[in-house]
Amino acid sequence: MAELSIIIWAPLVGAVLVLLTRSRSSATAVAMVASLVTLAATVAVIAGFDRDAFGFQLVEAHDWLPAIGVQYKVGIDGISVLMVLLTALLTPIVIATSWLTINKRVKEYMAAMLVLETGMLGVFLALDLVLFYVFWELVLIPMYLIIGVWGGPNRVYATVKFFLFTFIGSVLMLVAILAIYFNTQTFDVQVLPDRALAESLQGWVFVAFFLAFAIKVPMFPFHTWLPDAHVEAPTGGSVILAGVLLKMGGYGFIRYVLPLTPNAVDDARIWMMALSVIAIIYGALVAMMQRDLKKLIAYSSVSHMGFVTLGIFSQEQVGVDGAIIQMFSHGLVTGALFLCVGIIYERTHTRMFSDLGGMARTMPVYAVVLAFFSLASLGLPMLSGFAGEFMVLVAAFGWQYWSGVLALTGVVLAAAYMLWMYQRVMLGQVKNVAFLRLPDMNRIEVMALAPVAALVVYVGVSPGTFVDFITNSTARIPFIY
Amino acid sequence: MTDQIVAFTYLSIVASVAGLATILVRSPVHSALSLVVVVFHVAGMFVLLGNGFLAAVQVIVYAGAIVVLFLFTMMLLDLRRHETERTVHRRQIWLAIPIAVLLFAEVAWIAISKPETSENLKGAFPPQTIDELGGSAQALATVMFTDYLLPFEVASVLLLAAAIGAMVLARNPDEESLASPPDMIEDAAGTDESSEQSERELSETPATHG
Amino acid sequence: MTDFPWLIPLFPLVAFAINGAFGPRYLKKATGYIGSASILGAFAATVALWIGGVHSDTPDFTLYRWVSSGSFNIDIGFVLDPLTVVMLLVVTGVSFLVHVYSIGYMAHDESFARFFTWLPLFVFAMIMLVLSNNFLSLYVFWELVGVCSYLLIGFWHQRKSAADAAVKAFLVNRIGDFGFAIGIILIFWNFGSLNYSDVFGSVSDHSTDLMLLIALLLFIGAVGKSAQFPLHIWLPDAMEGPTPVSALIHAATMVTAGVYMVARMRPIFEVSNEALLVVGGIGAFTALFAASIGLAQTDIKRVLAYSTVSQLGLMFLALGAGAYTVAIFHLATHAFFKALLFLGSGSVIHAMQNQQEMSEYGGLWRRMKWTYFTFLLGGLALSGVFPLAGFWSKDELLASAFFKGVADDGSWAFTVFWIMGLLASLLTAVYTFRMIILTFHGKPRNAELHSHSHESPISMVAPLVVLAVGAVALGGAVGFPPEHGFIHDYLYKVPGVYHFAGAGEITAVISLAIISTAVAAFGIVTAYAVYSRRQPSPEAVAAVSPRLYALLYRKYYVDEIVNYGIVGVTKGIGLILWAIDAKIVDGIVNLIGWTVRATSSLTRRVQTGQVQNYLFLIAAGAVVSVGAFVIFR
Amino acid sequence: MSIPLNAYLLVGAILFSLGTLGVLMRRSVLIVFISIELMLQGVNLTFAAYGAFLEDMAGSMFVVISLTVAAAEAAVGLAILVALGRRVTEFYVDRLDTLRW
Repeated sequence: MAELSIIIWAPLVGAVLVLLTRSRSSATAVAMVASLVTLAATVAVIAGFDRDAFGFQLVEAHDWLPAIGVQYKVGIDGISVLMVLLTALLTPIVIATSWLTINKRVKEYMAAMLVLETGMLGVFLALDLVLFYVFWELVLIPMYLIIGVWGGPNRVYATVKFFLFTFIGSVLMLVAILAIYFNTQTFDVQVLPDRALAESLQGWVFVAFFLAFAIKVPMFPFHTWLPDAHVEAPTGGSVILAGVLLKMGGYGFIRYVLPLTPNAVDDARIWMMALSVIAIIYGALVAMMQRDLKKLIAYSSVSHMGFVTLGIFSQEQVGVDGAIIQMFSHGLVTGALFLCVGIIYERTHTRMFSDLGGMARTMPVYAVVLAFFSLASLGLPMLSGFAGEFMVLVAAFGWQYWSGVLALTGVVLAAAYMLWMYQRVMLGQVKNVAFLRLPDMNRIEVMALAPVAALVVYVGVSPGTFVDFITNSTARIPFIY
Repeated sequence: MTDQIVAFTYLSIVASVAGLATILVRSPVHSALSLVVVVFHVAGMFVLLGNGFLAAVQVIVYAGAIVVLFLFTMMLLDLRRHETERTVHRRQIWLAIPIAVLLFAEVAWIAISKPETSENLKGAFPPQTIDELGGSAQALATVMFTDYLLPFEVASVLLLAAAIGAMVLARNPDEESLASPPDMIEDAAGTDESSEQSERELSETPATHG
Repeated sequence: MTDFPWLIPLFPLVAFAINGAFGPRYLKKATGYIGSASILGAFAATVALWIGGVHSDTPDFTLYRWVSSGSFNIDIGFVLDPLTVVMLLVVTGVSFLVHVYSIGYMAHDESFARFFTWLPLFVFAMIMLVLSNNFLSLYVFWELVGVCSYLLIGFWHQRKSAADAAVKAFLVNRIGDFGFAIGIILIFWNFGSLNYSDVFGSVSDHSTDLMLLIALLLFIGAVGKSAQFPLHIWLPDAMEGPTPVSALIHAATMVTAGVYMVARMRPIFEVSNEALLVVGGIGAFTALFAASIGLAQTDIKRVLAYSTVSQLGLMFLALGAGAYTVAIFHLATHAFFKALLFLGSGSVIHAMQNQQEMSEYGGLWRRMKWTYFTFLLGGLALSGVFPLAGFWSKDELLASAFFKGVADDGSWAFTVFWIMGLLASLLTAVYTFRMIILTFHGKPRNAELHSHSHESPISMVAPLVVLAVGAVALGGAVGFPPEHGFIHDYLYKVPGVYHFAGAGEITAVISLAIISTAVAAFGIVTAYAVYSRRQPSPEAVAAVSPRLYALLYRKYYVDEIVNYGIVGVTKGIGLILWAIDAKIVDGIVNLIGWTVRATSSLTRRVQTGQVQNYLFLIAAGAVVSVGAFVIFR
Repeated sequence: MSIPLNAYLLVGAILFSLGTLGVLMRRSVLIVFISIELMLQGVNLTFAAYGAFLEDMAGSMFVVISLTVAAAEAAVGLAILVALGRRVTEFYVDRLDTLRW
């Protein structure tokens, strides 16, 4: 019965064990085992997941701070199942590829990564506001270390900025959580939707939650930490940051903001849609002009996550489903893209377009892989990027056609900057003679990316199988028209 | 009754003038002495208030101990060169005077406006009970060792700590080795070893000599 | 066969998988044969489907449920009706011939396997596009086809021009798909479903201007894909790809997807006359516009590219005139003879060591007899000379435009379009024979290259001959009695494919046929007059009217406008936004950081180390508190 | 007890303010110490006055305690002064500002 707890705490146990190991290889090995155990548990849970069930499944509740009614309560439902799978899948991949890239202080790196996984899984599975908040903060520390210790030259600025940005948001969220508690006398997510909050209070709670999650997503004005964090983060850090951490914001909106403050969401909808559309176009245009490969992908994440928030606030079930699928697919695709960038960076130690060029000749296998993920990122049909984006566009059209039209320009711009990036990096003549003879992708990298590619195709070819997981849960979200 | 009034006015005027003198006079010694005058006259007021014991204590402790301590310190430190330099911050005055005047004005305002001495605040020691008990000393004693026992004990501990502190602080480092500048913590540690050595040496030397 | 149509797309998909997985390392040359065999299989399956008899009310074949989320339920399925069969026949037929041809053409290319991985993938996507029975899967394979063209145009990715052309092609297609996607979503919100059958069924109960809006949006998609006027800029650059790619994708199949889509969406377009007017107008204008540019091109493949754009314009003209069967008929014939011309030019380029400039050619007919004869037949068919395929389809096409113009329902514009169509076919004849003369006739201008030229191997010539036979026979066999040929009756069975009645008067039809033949003949004569007798070098021709020639050669400066206009502006905006992002949005964040540090350094200054300052502050505090007590007591 | 409480409080206020003035104005450390003692005198007087008028021994009790505090403070202060004396020759308050950030 305690599968979810196993999923959450297995990585932490792994982290402790990793700290006991001596050599670099044993640390990685233990870390791999821990993350694979978590993945196995997750797959088991998903296999047993009952798609038609309405409420939460596998719920475990134990008293934690009975005085104020705080429980250790975890449960899984359609909204969180894909996110848990994404986390459990990406972590072993990151640990495997980090074996190639990280060579100083490997033990601590692996431990930080596993603690990070525990935090993320906790966020997605927590059914108690305080527990959610604890895990939300827990995630910050390892990420801060990963960027701060193993990062690039300007890492301290980036990691402090990342930490402060997210922390300020989450502090506001704590205030909102307390406000909710004082009005409904409970932190339990299952019970909360029935105790409607007063209209005026909803407004404030919405603003607080919005700030916390908008910074994490990141939505338009709060996104400046993302490019810095990505550029300075090590490859593994970037993959997890883009792959899962950004989704916590979107997940937070769907899990807490939509059900708890429906009226406020309905009032603020025009602004949310506007911000999302701005994010889409702004992210795409700025991404086009980047000179650093990682910054380009970071800004593309801002653009893709703009679709997610567009879907979430479109007040259509197809929009929310599309948003979740888009989050899942963006996690896979952008995670893989950052791995690809890492692969280039390990070999050439540069990410600047001015140096790179004509790599297709030197690394043919890599050329195909990067092409595959770039096409998935620009939303090519039959690949996962398209399914989520199309559902979100349908929803956006349903409400305000202009939002759909503008979002679509985002899709066109996505094609522009992605292909232009691919062309500058891979096609044409080799600019730098040093890069003529580079080792192509080795076995570990291929094996790491293979499952992600398979999932991307599977989601693209038949998104229905994944949407079935979600529809019954998102159907319960009370949309106010 | 009138002699009380005369005494009070005399005491208050002299105390104020002496107070003024303590802060205005150039050399610290004179200032200390004028403080003594203030102490005496305040003691006089205590007597007027019917609190003889307090007056005595005040005189003994303050004039006798504290001011004497001051004078000793002044002796220790050769303050000859003090006279030449100016004694007052020029900038500081423009801040100090208004603050002092303002403070005085506020407190005076409170003093003038009828202070609360209504009945219900009255304590349990009207003048006649003090006389029954045999004077202010006895009254103070009854209160001190019953209700205020804890503050009394705390005060004694405080004095003990201050005494030890003063001794440690003011000890002259020359007696020990001057190898490294005396640092409080090392110094403390240092003393234990050196004291043991000195004991051992003391104990051994007679043996060798003997 | 109607119960397992998925066999047709399965063949190329399997070929793609095998070639993709094992191609580069193990199979190498074998990939060519696997690819060709799979397309042959698909062709055979299509013929079986055709023989099996497919009529307009064969039920759709649903494959699987794509997604169902709330009110948004989409299934992927196939529609099986004559229009699909005809398109499939054309697609698989021409693809097979191109595959065989490519084995020879790409023989010495070191990424031979990669070529034969992407080509079957393209054919799979095209087949699925034609087969799909709802707008979403149409859009899905519409974009997948675009990606395949991106991969194949940019096949020689070392060449920067090829890489640029590939990106340009994909982006322009995506701009077209932008309108297409909006149209699809509008359809979904107004009709509740995306299946053709549901949508076409309930077209009548929607306002005509909604249908006009949807029709125009869908047409934008078609314009993007079939390289019509505003979005035609990518096709000439697409010639950077290998010639078989140009032949297959940029002549016969992919570019015709737009024509197929408009034909398939006939119920939507038919409702509003304005939509038909726009389709016809854009078609006619593009025909004339592209034909004029074709005159001035020196690269043999660019001439053919503009010829394709022009012929597609004519097809859209026919669609605008409501003659769907004629448009599809012309599409079929055009696929054959244009593929023939492209493969022929490929054979010439192959012989001339990849030299594509006609100024280096000349007098090749002696060295490459087979290529010359097949190329000549293709040219005659393209110009619309009597017995060949081009004549039948183009003549009917212009006739339909004429009758639509003459018809009383006030669409006089089509008469103007008819004239533009006529002019276009005149120019077609001129540039076709200019090309033939410059390439094959006269004296060889580059002796050294000429000496090396030789006839292409059998694997390249054989498809040419087959295509030549198609170019000659197909027209008469399939479309002989205008309006009552085999293809018209076959297509006519497609539900409600409009068969315009105006063609009753045989005399009018015959007179129109005579006019178009005269036009073709006149074109060929002028080409001879100008080019063959006096053998003028392109510079001499340019001297006649330098500005006009420069205008045509520079393709009306459309490329430059687009490059500086749209691309330049977008990059400019991008830079501005990036500056804003770095300076303002990030600036504010850093500003907050700076202000915190500034205020803290201020407060630090209070700690001066002067005891008296602190005492003063204490005293001031005391004064304030006592004052407060006094005031508020 | 003909003298009203206000008078005593007034004298206490005078002494206290003079002390404050001294502390803030004078540069010599010793004078500052002595001014502090003066302030304490003012406070003691006020305590005693209230003690007498409210007929509660708490007043004088406080005086005793403030006395001990004053003594302790003077002792430690002067000890520091002596220790300081070894290193610094002149005792001007504004010169002794090393205890800074």
